[in-house]
Amino acid sequence: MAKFHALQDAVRTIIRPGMSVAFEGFTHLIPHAAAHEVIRQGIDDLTLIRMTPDLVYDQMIGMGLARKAVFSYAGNPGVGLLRRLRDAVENDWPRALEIEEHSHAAMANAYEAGAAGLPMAVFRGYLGAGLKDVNPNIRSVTCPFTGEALSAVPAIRPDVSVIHAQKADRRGNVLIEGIVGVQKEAVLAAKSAIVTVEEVVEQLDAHTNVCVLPYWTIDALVHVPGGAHPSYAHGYYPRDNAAYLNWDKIAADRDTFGKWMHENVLNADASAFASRVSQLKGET
Amino acid sequence: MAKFHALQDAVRTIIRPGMSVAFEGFTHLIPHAAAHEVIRQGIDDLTLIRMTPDLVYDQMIGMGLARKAVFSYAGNPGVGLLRRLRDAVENDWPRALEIEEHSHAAMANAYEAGAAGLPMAVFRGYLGAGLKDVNPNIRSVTCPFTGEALSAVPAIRPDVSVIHAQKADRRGNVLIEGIVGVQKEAVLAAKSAIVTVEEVVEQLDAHTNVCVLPYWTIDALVHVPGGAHPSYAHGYYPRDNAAYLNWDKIAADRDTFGKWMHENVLNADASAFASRVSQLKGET
Amino acid sequence: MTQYIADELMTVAAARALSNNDVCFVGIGAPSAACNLARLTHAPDITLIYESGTIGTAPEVLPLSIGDGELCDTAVTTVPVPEMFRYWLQGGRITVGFLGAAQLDRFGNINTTVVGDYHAPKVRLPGGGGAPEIASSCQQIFITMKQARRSFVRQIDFFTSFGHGRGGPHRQELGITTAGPTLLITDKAVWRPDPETKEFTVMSLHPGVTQADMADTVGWDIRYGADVEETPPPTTEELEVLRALKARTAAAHVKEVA
Amino acid sequence: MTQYIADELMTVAAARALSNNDVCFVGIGAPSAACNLARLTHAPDITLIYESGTIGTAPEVLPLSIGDGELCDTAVTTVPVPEMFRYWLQGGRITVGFLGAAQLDRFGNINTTVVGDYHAPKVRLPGGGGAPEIASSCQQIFITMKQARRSFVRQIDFFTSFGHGRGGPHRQELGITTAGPTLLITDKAVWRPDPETKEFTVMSLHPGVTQADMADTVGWDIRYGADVEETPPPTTEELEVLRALKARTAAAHVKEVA
Repeated sequence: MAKFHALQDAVRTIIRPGMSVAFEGFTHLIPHAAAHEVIRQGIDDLTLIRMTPDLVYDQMIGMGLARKAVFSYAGNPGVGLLRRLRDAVENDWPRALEIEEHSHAAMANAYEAGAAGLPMAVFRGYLGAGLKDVNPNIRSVTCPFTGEALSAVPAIRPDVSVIHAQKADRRGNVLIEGIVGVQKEAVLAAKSAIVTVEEVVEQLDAHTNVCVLPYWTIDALVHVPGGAHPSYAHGYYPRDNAAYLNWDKIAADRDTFGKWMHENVLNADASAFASRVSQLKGET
Repeated sequence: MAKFHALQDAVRTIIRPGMSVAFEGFTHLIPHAAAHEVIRQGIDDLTLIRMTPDLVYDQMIGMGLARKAVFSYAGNPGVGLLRRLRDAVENDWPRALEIEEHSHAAMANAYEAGAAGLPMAVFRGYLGAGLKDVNPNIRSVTCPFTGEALSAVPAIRPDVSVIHAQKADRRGNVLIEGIVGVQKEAVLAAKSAIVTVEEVVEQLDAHTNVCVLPYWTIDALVHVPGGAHPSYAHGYYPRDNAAYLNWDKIAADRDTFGKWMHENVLNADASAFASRVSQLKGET
Repeated sequence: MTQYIADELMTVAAARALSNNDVCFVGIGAPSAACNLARLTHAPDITLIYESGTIGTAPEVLPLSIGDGELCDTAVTTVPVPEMFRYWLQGGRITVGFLGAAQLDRFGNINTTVVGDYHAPKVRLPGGGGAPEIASSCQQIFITMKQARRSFVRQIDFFTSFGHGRGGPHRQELGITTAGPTLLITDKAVWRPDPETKEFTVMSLHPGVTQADMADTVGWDIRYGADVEETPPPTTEELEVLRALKARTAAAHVKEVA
Repeated sequence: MTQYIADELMTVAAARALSNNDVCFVGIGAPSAACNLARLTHAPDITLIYESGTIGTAPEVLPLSIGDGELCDTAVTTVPVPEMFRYWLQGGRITVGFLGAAQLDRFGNINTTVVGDYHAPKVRLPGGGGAPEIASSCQQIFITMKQARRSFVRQIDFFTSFGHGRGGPHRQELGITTAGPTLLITDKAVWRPDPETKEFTVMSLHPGVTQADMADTVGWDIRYGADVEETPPPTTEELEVLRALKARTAAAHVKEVA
């Protein structure tokens, strides 16, 4: 049975320096609270994997915790660029950042292959695209029936995947609803998985065909209401678009960034997330 | 928008002699009514594709409509063998039947590849298994990252896929719930698709993450209450286990089989299915 | 001690081999009874998976087919069949897969495809279904079937699924990393593969079964372990739970088809 | 005729290019406004798909991100992202994919990856996201972006996604079977590729736009069609629907972050 833990304990016992970690979420259900705990614990030298690194990876990279990023779209969705990631790539600040860049299709297929226990994903992609000239992990296989050359990328198998979900039941079965992204694949592809949830309930009462992760696929469960903020949790609170817009200003300057991180991450804890979403929930 | 048709018209306009056709359904939601209409119209020289050919393919093969069967488990589930299929394979009666045999994993992956627009499916399979020595469509590709030899089979791309589902809305969007099998993949892999449904409703009111096929993926919709009998439609009527047991006796003898087909298929029509399930539904 | 039949002991012995932490790929018939008996006795948290896509199912009665509605009604979740074979079976998440056979050899190789030549079969059997990949992807394979000379054969006619091949390290030579058949439970005995040769070896005989009974029902020269024990008979509780399960099943299936 | 700004005409012109039978892979910003304007005017049955997995969505207001909750609430169905890219995009089911660009060349090749050298970039841009496969898997690509010399360049710094390459049959030479960029709609003109050379050619200029305005905002020698027309201005209905959509959007987003 999956064990419920405090966030500090789950992160400390499962994520270690030098690991490859995927904090997944496609706009929806991004595990901000768990990423902030990693920042507080200063777990560094990480390989950060994610289709759409946004604020959390900008923060982790800006704090110098990442040696490598594997991604397919490194932007602040609907706003613009990721300024801390840019500073690392363009100026090696605060440290050099290795990048392995793919397309969305490649990463989605690579997570799927990881979940499926395969060494690689095969798909029709990168036709005429420049990434295959700069990324040695984009290769080719030939269909033995048609002779078509298809693209191949290695399966993604993170040491740890971290996701945020709506509900867990007492046994630890987890329900994800709405825009489900690649979270199921990320959990099944990883050697270990941490899941933070909005709510713990007696029974999931989930439709039989929706996305449920059985408890035995998860290593640690943590109850963190609001834990996706400023991302959203469908059915709980909407996306905090103002926070995404503000981030562009905060991240624009190294000192402003550092000050914000001290105030809002290093000197805060996971309990802050519930209050951050209380206004969004209409609780005033 | 998908068009609602009478069953005769949908079958007549879409399925032609010599085509490859998949009537899919994994124990649940097997499209018996549509298959019986094909038998009544005598559409022959078909390549019949299905993971688990059971009664309907035994019937179509016994009536001489199939020149080839592509399958992974040719049994009467929970009962035994398929006696008409055996007669065709062992004795060429009523005509010789070519077979292309796979494992479930291979066929499930091959439907998935068909839905995904790929020419082949790649998976870890057939290790030490005899089928790869007798089926030239089981080949191998080498992972360019690990050197592992993986199995490859051609994608399944039927000319027509036929499925039975619980509900369609007025626009023709289709809901499948419960054991969903490979029906979504079969429809998306096919050049054309026919869907019979238990019920037509104003709004599906379906959970956002369940299996819904948008109307524009379907060529013809037909309202056939009971159309899965003696298979079942979750939420409508249970499996008619007695019919599966009886089939073993009916199919054991060529004459008994022929008589049963005349009475129950050739001299019946799709409206008979509603009455066949009325007792199972508890309507007496 | 309560009276019982061989079939009941076979089911009970298979159930005992399962634990709370197992994730089982269940087949219809004897495996389904054994897995659900384990769940209803010593392993309430066991995860049962049927290849129709139902994960963590807990049926009140035994299903007749692999895709009965009750499997779905009582499951933690039900997934599409391609996902079942990709994420759950091939993904290496199944601890125990159950297989039966039309023909079995002493190395756990299985035939459910044809009797006779593949291209001109004497009997065309249903074929492998999920078995070829169940045999290679599950961490262990348990085989349950009744002994008979027709099915316990020296040489199978077709390799539907691979057990230990010619024995010894044959699995590893083919690049298969899972353990393969580790247990064979019949109506007469419990067998396990020899650690070196991988040949099935009798570990215990069911109460009352003689070596002559064994020789009459097995088509190869039987190897016996150093200390062949007597299989412990079913306990009263095991028998009660199993019989209640079967009675509920019979009643439900009569009702359904009434 | 109602007053309008160039941005509105750009959106209206893109909307007009869409029909009821289209299945569109929508991006955030101008494409989203155009697709939803089409849905709210002449193409009520158009299918809008966002790469977050929402299929057949009909948002009341425009989403700020590709994965806003309303896209899911109003969708016919929402699928996992791997399925979106496999069954729906790669499966060849999308008729029109919309792309924007940081840099665009006259053959519709697009760069959103870096300015400068890939390994030592002057500006690290967000990267391609779905674009490399959108560009090759959709039946057609529509590009919408404002003209500027910074972005309409002679040579792009990186091939994030492939348009017509060097022009002519370059797509077919790479084994790409889809049509690629067939329409470029800017704040100043409507362009289509020449049938032979595949170079973008001006088909119509928006009202009031001169060839001098064009030369000031495009970094290559512009090719004009034989009969360059004036782009029909927005109708009153188009403007009303677009402005109401944008007003609803602004009000909703203010409320959300209040």
